[in-house]
Amino acid sequence: MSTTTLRTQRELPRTRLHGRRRPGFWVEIAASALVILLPSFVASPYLMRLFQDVAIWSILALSLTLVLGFTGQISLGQAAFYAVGAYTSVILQTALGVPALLAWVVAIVLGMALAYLISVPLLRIHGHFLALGTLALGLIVETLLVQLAPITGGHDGIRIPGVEYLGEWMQLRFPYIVLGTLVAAYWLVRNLTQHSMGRAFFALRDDPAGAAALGIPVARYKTLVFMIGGGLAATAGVLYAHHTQVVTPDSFGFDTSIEVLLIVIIGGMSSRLGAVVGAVVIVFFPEWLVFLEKAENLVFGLVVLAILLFLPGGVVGGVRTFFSGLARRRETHHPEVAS
Amino acid sequence: MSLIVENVTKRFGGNTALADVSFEVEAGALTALIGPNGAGKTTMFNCIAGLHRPTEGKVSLDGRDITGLAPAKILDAGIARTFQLVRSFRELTVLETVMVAGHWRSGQSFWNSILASPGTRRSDERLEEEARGTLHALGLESLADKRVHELPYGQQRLIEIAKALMTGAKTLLLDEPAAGLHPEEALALRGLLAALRERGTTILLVEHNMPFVLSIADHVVVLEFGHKIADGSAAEIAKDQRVIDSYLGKEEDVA
Amino acid sequence: MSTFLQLAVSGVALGSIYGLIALGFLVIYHATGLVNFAQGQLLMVGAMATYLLLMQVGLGYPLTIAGVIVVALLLALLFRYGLHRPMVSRGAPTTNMVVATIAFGLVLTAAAELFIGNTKYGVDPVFPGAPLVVGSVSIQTQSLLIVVVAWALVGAIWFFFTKTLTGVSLRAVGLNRTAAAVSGVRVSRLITIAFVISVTVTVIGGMLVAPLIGAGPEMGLAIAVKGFAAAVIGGMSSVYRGMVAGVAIGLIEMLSSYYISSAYAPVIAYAILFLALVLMPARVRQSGAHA
Amino acid sequence: MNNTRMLRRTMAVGAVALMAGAAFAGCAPASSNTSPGAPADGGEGSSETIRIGYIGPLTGGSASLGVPAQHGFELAVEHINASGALDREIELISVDDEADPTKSAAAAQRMIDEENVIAVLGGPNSGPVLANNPVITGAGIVQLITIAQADGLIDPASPGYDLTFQVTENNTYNVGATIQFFLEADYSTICAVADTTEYGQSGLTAIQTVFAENGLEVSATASHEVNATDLTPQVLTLRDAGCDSIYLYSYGQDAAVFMKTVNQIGWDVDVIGGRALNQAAFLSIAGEAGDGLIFPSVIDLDKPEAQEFIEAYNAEYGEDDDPAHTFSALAYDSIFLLAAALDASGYEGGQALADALSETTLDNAVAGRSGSSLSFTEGDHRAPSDNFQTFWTIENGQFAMYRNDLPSKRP
Repeated sequence: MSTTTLRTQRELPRTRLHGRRRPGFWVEIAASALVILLPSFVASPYLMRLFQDVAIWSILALSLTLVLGFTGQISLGQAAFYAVGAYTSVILQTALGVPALLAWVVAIVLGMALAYLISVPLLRIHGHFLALGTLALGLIVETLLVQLAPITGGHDGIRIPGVEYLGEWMQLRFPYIVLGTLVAAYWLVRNLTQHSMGRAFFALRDDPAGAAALGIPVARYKTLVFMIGGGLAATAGVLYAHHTQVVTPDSFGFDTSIEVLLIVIIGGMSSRLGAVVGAVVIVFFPEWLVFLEKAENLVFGLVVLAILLFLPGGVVGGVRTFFSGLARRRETHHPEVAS
Repeated sequence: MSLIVENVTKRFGGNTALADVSFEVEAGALTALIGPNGAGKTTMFNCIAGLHRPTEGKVSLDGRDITGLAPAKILDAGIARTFQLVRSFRELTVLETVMVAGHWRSGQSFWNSILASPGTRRSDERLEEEARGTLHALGLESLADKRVHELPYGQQRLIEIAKALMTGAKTLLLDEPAAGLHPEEALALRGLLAALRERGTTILLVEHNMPFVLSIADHVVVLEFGHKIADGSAAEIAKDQRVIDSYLGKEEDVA
Repeated sequence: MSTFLQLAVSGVALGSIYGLIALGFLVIYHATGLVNFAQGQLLMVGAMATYLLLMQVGLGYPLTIAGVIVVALLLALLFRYGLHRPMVSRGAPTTNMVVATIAFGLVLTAAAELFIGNTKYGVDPVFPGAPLVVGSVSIQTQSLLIVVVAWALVGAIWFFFTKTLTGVSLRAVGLNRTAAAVSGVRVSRLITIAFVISVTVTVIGGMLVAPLIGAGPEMGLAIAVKGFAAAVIGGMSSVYRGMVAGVAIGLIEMLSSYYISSAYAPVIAYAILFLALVLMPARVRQSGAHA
Repeated sequence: MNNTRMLRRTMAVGAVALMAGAAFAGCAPASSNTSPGAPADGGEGSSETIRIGYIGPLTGGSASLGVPAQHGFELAVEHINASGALDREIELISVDDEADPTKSAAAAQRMIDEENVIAVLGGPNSGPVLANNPVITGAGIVQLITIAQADGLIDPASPGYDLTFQVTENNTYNVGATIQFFLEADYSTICAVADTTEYGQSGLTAIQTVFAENGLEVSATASHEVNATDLTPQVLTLRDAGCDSIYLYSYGQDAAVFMKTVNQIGWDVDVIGGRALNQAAFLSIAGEAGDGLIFPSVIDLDKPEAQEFIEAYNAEYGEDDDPAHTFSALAYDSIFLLAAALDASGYEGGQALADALSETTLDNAVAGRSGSSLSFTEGDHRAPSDNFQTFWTIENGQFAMYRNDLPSKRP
């Protein structure tokens, strides 16, 4: 630290980390292909169903990862957008006879539109208060799903038998659609957060004033991210409706918003992969902990607390720290490597 | 071609924080804004940086009125600022932190990021190259992969300056860059500022540390209780009796 | 008129419970900047502990009250030393702290379900007997007790924060932690005191409400949301204003479900919370943003 | 159809009920039969275990219904296995869905795929049942809905209709029986209050339909959230509407708060409740405020099967969340219905089992009034026969049977 003159740009070292395609890219491509093709080599319908559950939860969790993990907007009302996606798609198809694909697009656009409209007043509040505001939003939507029974079917919900509305061909291939959408959602979030945009998100999350001074349009990015988050949640809702073939209010309540939040915490709040890892844990956890019987919920809650305390980066963060720790140890063992 | 502050008054409720202050920051020169605590330095700084809108008066850069522009727009006008309290972007390395400062002019937009247009990757390569260049120029390249909050305070300050440089702005507003630095670090900072000035960067420095300012500034503006009490070259200010009184009085209070 | 008065009486009693939640919420918020999402579950623990000690063990009210307060103390210490302090010392960001309080609430619910049961249980009132009748308005003695205890607690806490050295220091901690530490205030101990006060007040709320609506593991959320709303509408400032706002919400809830629609009354309550948050002054919002 | 084989089958089904009954009581007047036409290809002589799945809430807020149901199933399985009436052992596999539709649907797939169950029993909440039904019936497996009352669960338009059966009386049946009290008393202003859960809302719909059919008008209704903190506005709304009778269709805890408020304001009004008043929470919270309330039940204390069941149940599980035994009794009978049909189908699942169920009648069911039966027919997958409903009341804070002589009609 004794610079008294500025060095010229010509002396630049030419090593680069960013921008160049890292080997990770090809791993991601391969993993994506594997996920899409999963239905071809998983024979067990049960396992396939769980994988679809994981995929739908993952998409929902990716929406929260983007909103919470990358831009620091705590949403306890993500189930509201999930509900808008599911119900819009189902109502358009069953009551108005809109073709499936068009209904899906409209549902997703509506989810985004709602998120956009909500984000305008919500931009005024941050942190804890944002959590309370989105909590209120989620509760309002949950109540309306029951009270607007002539439209939503109330607690009886609306049935949407797959073969009838998707056709047999598409119904049979629905698992591919679900997993394909997960891959698409992953790449969307990845692309959005991979390069400068992702760093800008972290900047505005950790220091909004500092980010604004660096020319980052904080409010605009927050709104756009919230909107994309709403769209992703609505996408998950669309898939859920066809996966379950019925929509009822119990699937879109406060518990669902909390469940997504737990997925994101378990996997790792600012990790794209974390959303998927968290969803795997949430879906398969009851399987693994079946021996606990009724103590399962308690143990699960304690595990989440332990993660918050000891692995604030979630499972993915923990694994990364472990490996970078290993790498560091290796460096100290071979000092000649570290120049 | 310079940053001009004309008759700026700022009132908060009934309190007048700045009363009719005017001065000019000459292009390519290092101007310092000094004064004891509560003199209105920070308010003045915020009025220029867009955090406060002056109650009266005008701020202009190269003839363009920039009064009350939002912080993000001030940068468009060509002014970058640093913060006194460094708040780290926890997830980012030093290199990435500096790259963030180039985001606004990188051409990467929300929608073309989602579509992963090839330009995004190229633009990122450019950003990295420039950020490495900036770190290198400040002699900080060895810190590239560290996290800002892991660094000692002095280095964090330098990274604030690296960020400001990386924005590409020609005018820098520095908020007390020397506060809390060891003498050795302050010396390095002085060298850096001198080098920047030589490169033609316009600098407005808000500083509390009188000797530091006098050792480096081309031009000094002194505020007290919201009024400008002196304005001149470093040498003139050093001899100004009002400035000396004001400073000595204040130092006693603090001690 | 008699209908209105009857609704008003219920609204004040109900609102006093919301006010107690707001009170518990604000005490921790002021000391640490933490918004505790486990308020509802703490209230639930108060109700369930009352059920367990009073109805199952058969201790009678004096011993039950003592027992419930011991539970509150243990819970407060667990919350503070088992969760809050470790997280603060690890530099956990706001989002993680919020989630931690939610997870703490989930653990409390799961524990109550596992160790006590998952239905709702009746709890005897403190003073059994017929409701008091004044003119055309009747009120249960328990509701009256709620109002009296809630306002007494607000008074006591107001006194504590403004008239006692500890309370004044505690406020100082909330205003500026560094300055408080520099001036020799033992910050950590004071924050613990804030946790104890907050948890105790909330748990007492649960004990008071149990005879009216029973005790069950899932009773907390609806009450807590309105308590949060009370704190926000009260400007996140004084405990006294939070209490007044709580009563206002109780009244609005009662009157809107009678005069507007009982089906949409919950939506109205949540919409009020939403609007209160969005419209609250920037000063309040900022103070909570990075606390 | 081979007559001899058919006869043997009839006897076998009868024997299931008889021997099982004997195993825990010894004196059950058992007669059960299948009508002619039951498929008669069988796998007799095999000693394989028959696996039956139960998907219901064993934790969470609905567990107070889901767990008693599980107890009822377990007790029935124990009795049938001990009796040796079936050639095979029955095994019950319970999975907790926490009343969550997503978990419920996944559990259904697991039942089919991993547990190889021959039939699945559904829990008390219609949301999860609606979600798991397409999975179960889509795989060609029979579903027996034991406790969930919504009318819409048995829907001829639904793709899984052929394989779906509802053991409990549905809302319309339940309300149709209860309406007699309103008809008899000749009230001038009938009102209703319900919570916003599926129970309350579907009940409210049934009330409005059935009352209109009977020429009665529901003058005012009020609703509230479940686990409400104060029901004063609801009570006052109905009082000020001049109601002289109220149909109270809320879950136990809220119904209790409602009654306490009615008592508090000193309002003298006739209240008749929905089935949720059978819940322990109602008794526990309402205390004396519940005295005199009338509500429908499925337990007839004059019926020996019911007495024996209650005795056996209390001996096994003691005081649980089902002191009125409504929910556990329906669960218990569900297993017997299944066992009889399994015997008839020769332990064949799928459509064969559904066909057998469509012709199964359980005359000696625990649930239902003396003389009634649980029976499915080809066109009707809802079990309770006419005159199934009984009515209970609360005396001195305890459940007591009120009347078991009122007629009730299958809708």
